[in-house]
Amino acid sequence: MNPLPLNLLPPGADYAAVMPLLWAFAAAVLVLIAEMFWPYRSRRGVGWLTIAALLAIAVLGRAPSEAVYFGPIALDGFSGWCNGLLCLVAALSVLMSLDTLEVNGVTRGEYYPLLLFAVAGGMVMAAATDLVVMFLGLETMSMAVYVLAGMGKARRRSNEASLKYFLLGAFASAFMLYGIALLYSQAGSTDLAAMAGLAGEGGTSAVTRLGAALLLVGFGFKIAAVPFHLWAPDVYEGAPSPVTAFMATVVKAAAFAALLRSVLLAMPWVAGELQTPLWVAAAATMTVGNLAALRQRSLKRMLAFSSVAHTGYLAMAVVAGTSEAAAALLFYLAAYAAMNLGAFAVMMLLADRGRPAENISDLAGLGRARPLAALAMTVCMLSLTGIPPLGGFVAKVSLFGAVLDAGFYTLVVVAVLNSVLSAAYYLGVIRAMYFDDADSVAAGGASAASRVLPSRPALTVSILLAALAVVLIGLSPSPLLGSSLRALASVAGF
Amino acid sequence: MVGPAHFMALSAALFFIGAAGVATRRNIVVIFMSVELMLNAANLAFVAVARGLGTMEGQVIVFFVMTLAAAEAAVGLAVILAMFRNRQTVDAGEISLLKW
Amino acid sequence: MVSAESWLRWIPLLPLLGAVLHVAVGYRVGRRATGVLACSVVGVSFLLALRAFSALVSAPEGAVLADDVYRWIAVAGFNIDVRLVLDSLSVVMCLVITGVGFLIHVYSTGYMAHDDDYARFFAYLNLFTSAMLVLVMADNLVLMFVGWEGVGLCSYLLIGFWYTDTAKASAGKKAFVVNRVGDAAFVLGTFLLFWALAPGASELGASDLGASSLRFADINAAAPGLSPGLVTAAALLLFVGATGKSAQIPLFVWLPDAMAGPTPVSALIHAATMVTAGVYMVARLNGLFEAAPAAMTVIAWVGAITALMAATVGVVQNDIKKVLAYSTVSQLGYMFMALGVGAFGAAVFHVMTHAFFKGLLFLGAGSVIHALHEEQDIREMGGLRAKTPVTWATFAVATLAIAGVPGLAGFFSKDAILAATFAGGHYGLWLIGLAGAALTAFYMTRLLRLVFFDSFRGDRERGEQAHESPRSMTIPLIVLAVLSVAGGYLGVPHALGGHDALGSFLAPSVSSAAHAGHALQLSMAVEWLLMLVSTTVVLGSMGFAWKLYAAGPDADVVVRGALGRAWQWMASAWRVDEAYERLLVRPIGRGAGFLWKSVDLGLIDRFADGVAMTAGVLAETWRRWNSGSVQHYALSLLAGALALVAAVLLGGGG
Amino acid sequence: MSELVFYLLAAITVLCALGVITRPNPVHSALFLVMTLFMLAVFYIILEAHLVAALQIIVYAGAVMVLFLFVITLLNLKGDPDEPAHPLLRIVAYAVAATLAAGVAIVLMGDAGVVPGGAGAGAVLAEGFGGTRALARILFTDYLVAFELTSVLLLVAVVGAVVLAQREPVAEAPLTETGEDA
Repeated sequence: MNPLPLNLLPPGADYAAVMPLLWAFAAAVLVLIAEMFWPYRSRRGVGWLTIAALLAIAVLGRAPSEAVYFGPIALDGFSGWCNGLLCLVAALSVLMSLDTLEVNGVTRGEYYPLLLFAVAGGMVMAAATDLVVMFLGLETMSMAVYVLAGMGKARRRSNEASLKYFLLGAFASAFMLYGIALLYSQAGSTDLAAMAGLAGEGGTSAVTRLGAALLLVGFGFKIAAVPFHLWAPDVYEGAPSPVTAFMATVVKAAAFAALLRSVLLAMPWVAGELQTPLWVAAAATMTVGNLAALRQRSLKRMLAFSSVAHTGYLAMAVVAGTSEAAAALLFYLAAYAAMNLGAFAVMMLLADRGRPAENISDLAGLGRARPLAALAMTVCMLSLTGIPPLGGFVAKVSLFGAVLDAGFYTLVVVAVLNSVLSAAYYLGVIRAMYFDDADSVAAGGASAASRVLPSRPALTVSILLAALAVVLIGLSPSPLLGSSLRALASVAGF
Repeated sequence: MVGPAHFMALSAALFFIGAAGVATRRNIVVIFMSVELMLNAANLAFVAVARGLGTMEGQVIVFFVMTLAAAEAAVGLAVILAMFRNRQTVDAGEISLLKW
Repeated sequence: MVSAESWLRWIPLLPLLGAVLHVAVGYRVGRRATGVLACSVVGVSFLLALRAFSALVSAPEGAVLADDVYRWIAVAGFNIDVRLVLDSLSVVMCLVITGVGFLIHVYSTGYMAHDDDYARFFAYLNLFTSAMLVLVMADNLVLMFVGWEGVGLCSYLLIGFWYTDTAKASAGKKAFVVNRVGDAAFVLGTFLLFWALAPGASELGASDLGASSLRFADINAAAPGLSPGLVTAAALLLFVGATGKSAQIPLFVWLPDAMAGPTPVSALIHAATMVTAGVYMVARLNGLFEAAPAAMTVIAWVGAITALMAATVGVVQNDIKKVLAYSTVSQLGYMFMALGVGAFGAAVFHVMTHAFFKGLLFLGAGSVIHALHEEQDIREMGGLRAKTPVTWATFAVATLAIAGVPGLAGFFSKDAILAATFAGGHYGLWLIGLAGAALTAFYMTRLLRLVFFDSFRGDRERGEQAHESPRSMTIPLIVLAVLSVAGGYLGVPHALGGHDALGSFLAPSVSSAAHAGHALQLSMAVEWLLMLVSTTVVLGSMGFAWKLYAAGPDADVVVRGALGRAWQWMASAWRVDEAYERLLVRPIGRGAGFLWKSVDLGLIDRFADGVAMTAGVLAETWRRWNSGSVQHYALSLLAGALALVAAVLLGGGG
Repeated sequence: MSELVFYLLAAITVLCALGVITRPNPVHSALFLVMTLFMLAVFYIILEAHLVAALQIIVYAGAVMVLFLFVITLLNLKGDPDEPAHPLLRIVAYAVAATLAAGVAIVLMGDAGVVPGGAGAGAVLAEGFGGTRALARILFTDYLVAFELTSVLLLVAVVGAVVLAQREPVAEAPLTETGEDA
């Protein structure tokens, strides 16, 4: 019996690889402690601390020129890029929640540390080169978000959202875990490096495909792909709005980042072996999302279904399986985060004192009452539709173009038709803001124009930042596109 | 002769029994128990594979899954509790404010 | 050949700047400043366009001014540049957009003077001008799409500018939905070209150009080398996009409804500029379309049939703006017919003259509506000649021009199209074109007579209050009237001793090498004969209408074939009229009524409703899927897992 | 191990699992779950996973299940029979799950050697396989990151559970939500 080795580090481990994660967890713990001692009245200070921490991690989480590893954690261009995206988007979502937590029923300060834990979990997902570590990162993030969704404790809708998300999330996680077990049985390891070798001569074994299928069930749930999407509208609607904004952007981005590294890059055979089901799922996801969104009166729920539809577009990159498509996916995630956060922020702006306003009709008259916010909302909606020259347009062009390049013409046609369809509800929002003023006042509705909206400076700033990002990404996409290409090129073995 | 494949098959049976439980039960506590059953089925698969391969990685993963299950139980039961405070029910059929 | 001119960017940027300023400070600076700002940015753009024009005129043939602003999208293998280009084709469009646009801006300062949302209106109008300029100055399809979507959006916003009731809301919606269908085709066509021109896509006859940039020059150059099926498919998809924006069969239905917007908008967007975007796009991509003869045939016939059908419909309309709307659809049909037979220069010539006289007609109609306090029914008008002399005179000039009376702009451009059609051997198309011309002359004469002549038939009080519009409105009318006469002399055909100055100026931009040879090879005598025929038909038609509508709107009853004493009396009074009546008017009146009812309202509306309803039912089904029950969701997830597992176990294995 | 013993134990396990999802009384379900977990511990011992078997009983069947029972009694769910779901839903769900189970089991059992060890005895085991020392060695070297990550996971769970389960210190009336229950 040998004694345990004194040096517990895995061979070739470089602490630099885990430093971003350590900073993130340290920040979460720090904010957790700070929150306990912070005077209740000035809780916003914790929020500012959180933003500062996120910005610092975004800087500290950048990748060195040469990829470094610490066991199953890689700090390469890809994880560095994702760190930046997750932290910046999360920082923006915190900025817009500073003024809006109370009105959305969130009274406890643990919101901030839990959000940081979720971001840290997402960073683990993007950096993990081992399925088990990726899974644990996913669970860390999910666990935090289950709680965040339920933080409007006094509100039954928030309770319900939390419960549904938790039950179905745990259900889907079990599928993912079982899939990992099956893949482990074939590869003899859960290391991603071993997964690429699963496609021997004569294709993959049935158990391998089964494992990949179950793994994709889990991912399908997290990214809200049809038919695993049903939770998303309910949870998005019920969760407090700042949390919904966080879920629709950061959580989605982290899930896609993990999907990229763990499936698209590590198991290139998946795109081939599961091509037909993935194709059908992508097409169904965008179609179902768009069709269901057409009928929504609640802005929040409409945005939830729109998020499902965008998952469908993004899933096309997984079908295509090329590095261009993957790079376009990363770019799309960034553009989508900006425009979606902007839309949620404007929705939160509508909240009265003590009452969130979440219906499309609540937007009536915003064009007159708050011209700049309405303009920002217009920019976001047009970008979501894919109208040039905004970020969403460039994202769609590069993504659709890459998918086309991979030879999936019919899928691109479906996607284009869906984009056309989606315009109907996105422009409905614009119409509500500019045209429905008179109607709504006549009907006795409380339009934005007639209500006194409290001033929310941080929220206003975040709206402008989001809209500005959408425009800038659209007008000058080259730096971001280039960086996403470099991020992918850096992943070892791709 | 009984080998790891038999245990894997058993784990599959347990896994989908749990899955059926999630889809059919209305008591959310029981739904949650069904999820626990599914996690345990996955654990059995990991242990069986570890036996078949002769390496212990699978057993280590089971250790993590148990931790996860404990964490999930803590959060899940808290979620149920928070829900119960406001609604006085654990019937999944009655929990549908959010729909369409 | 290509000279870099970095000031070109200011042509679209100035109106954009204007739009931004209106949004930012428009509500604070007052109406006068807003109006001056809105007009001056477009005016300066016009001056810049003039400068470009003079540079191009003095430069050797085929010169191009280009402004490389920056590289917009660069992903592996394909580059999209923001690059503005002015050649002889786009500079003509630019001059029309900024010139007519400037006049309409000036007119709007008077027309919209009492509107609450003055600044918002001018913000949209300036934004529109900017987008339209991007559309025509773009050097590649993607940048053109920026303008394409921009003008569509502004059109949508402006149609719905006066949202007061749900009926008007549906007009905006209709325009929007129909345009999106066209846009989808445009995008698909673009993607098809992108894929065909992408590096490495050599199968299916696609050519390898190194870098796919979707530049028009590259597309036109590469098109003959691509497989015919591919080119035809791309051309047809782009053409469907054009039918949406330019209101052709089958996507024309939105344009008449779009008249719900303010009248200057109808003049600028729905007559002079935006609706010609489709024509411009086809002319811009002449190399691609030339390489797809089948697509060209489709374009020619769609254009011709649209021209005829819309003209018949125009005969039975009673809303002054609707008559003009159908007339616009019909004139656009002529342009597409010209494109279809390869007469790109003639099409662009007609775009230009049409912008002058149709813009003038709409502005005149606006002036009439203004004078009569929002009355639009021509049966309630009449005798306005005395009350609004300037409007009357200019409107009359425009009517003569559009009808094709010799000496005015419309004559030359329409004649160029008909001659080209005949020269190409498309005698059927030529006949249809001629019939359309006759109808156009008919309904325009009817309009002119019912509005300005005889006695006022409407509400007496209204009639007495009728007054000429302010000078801000009449001066643009006069300028446009001058242009409606003079514009034609840019393209006087050789047969009449002219030099077809515009045609030869445009030639380097719109005729590909293959086509340059056989443009208009008609003998002088044949050309003279054709002109004589069309002139006779037009004048006859006008005279007939003039006489028929001496009876005022009651003549409509005759036209629609409702037999009555009036008809009997007319039939006996003018024997010639009777013959026309039996052979032409009644069938056409009926046909027009039939078309108007069954095609526009019945069939297409029902089709649209059907699509909307199907989508609605589907949407409802998907929505219901979200029953709210955790168990249903879990079951759905389980079923999805089953589907996925079945797919990999049964379907996979490969 | 003889097939007879395996199939007997497996049958008992499956029956217990079915008990979890079919018994109307949640307390019965919980007890059946405990039974299932015990049976799994037995299988772990058969599969030479001794430490895991011990943890299964101590952590799982012990701690986690006590938490479950605690909540059931706290919410006073005892004797509160679960109204069964819609029969059609149940039939469909059972059918789908059974199909999936059968399909996966057939694939796992079917091709020889698909699962390592297959129907054979499995690999030759090193000394100390399944013991604490061997497990700890992997846990603290190769899986160090994962191990640390679980600590974070537990921290998040603790914070989350406190946030959700703790009564608010200041009793506040539930905020009114427009449209609730509408």
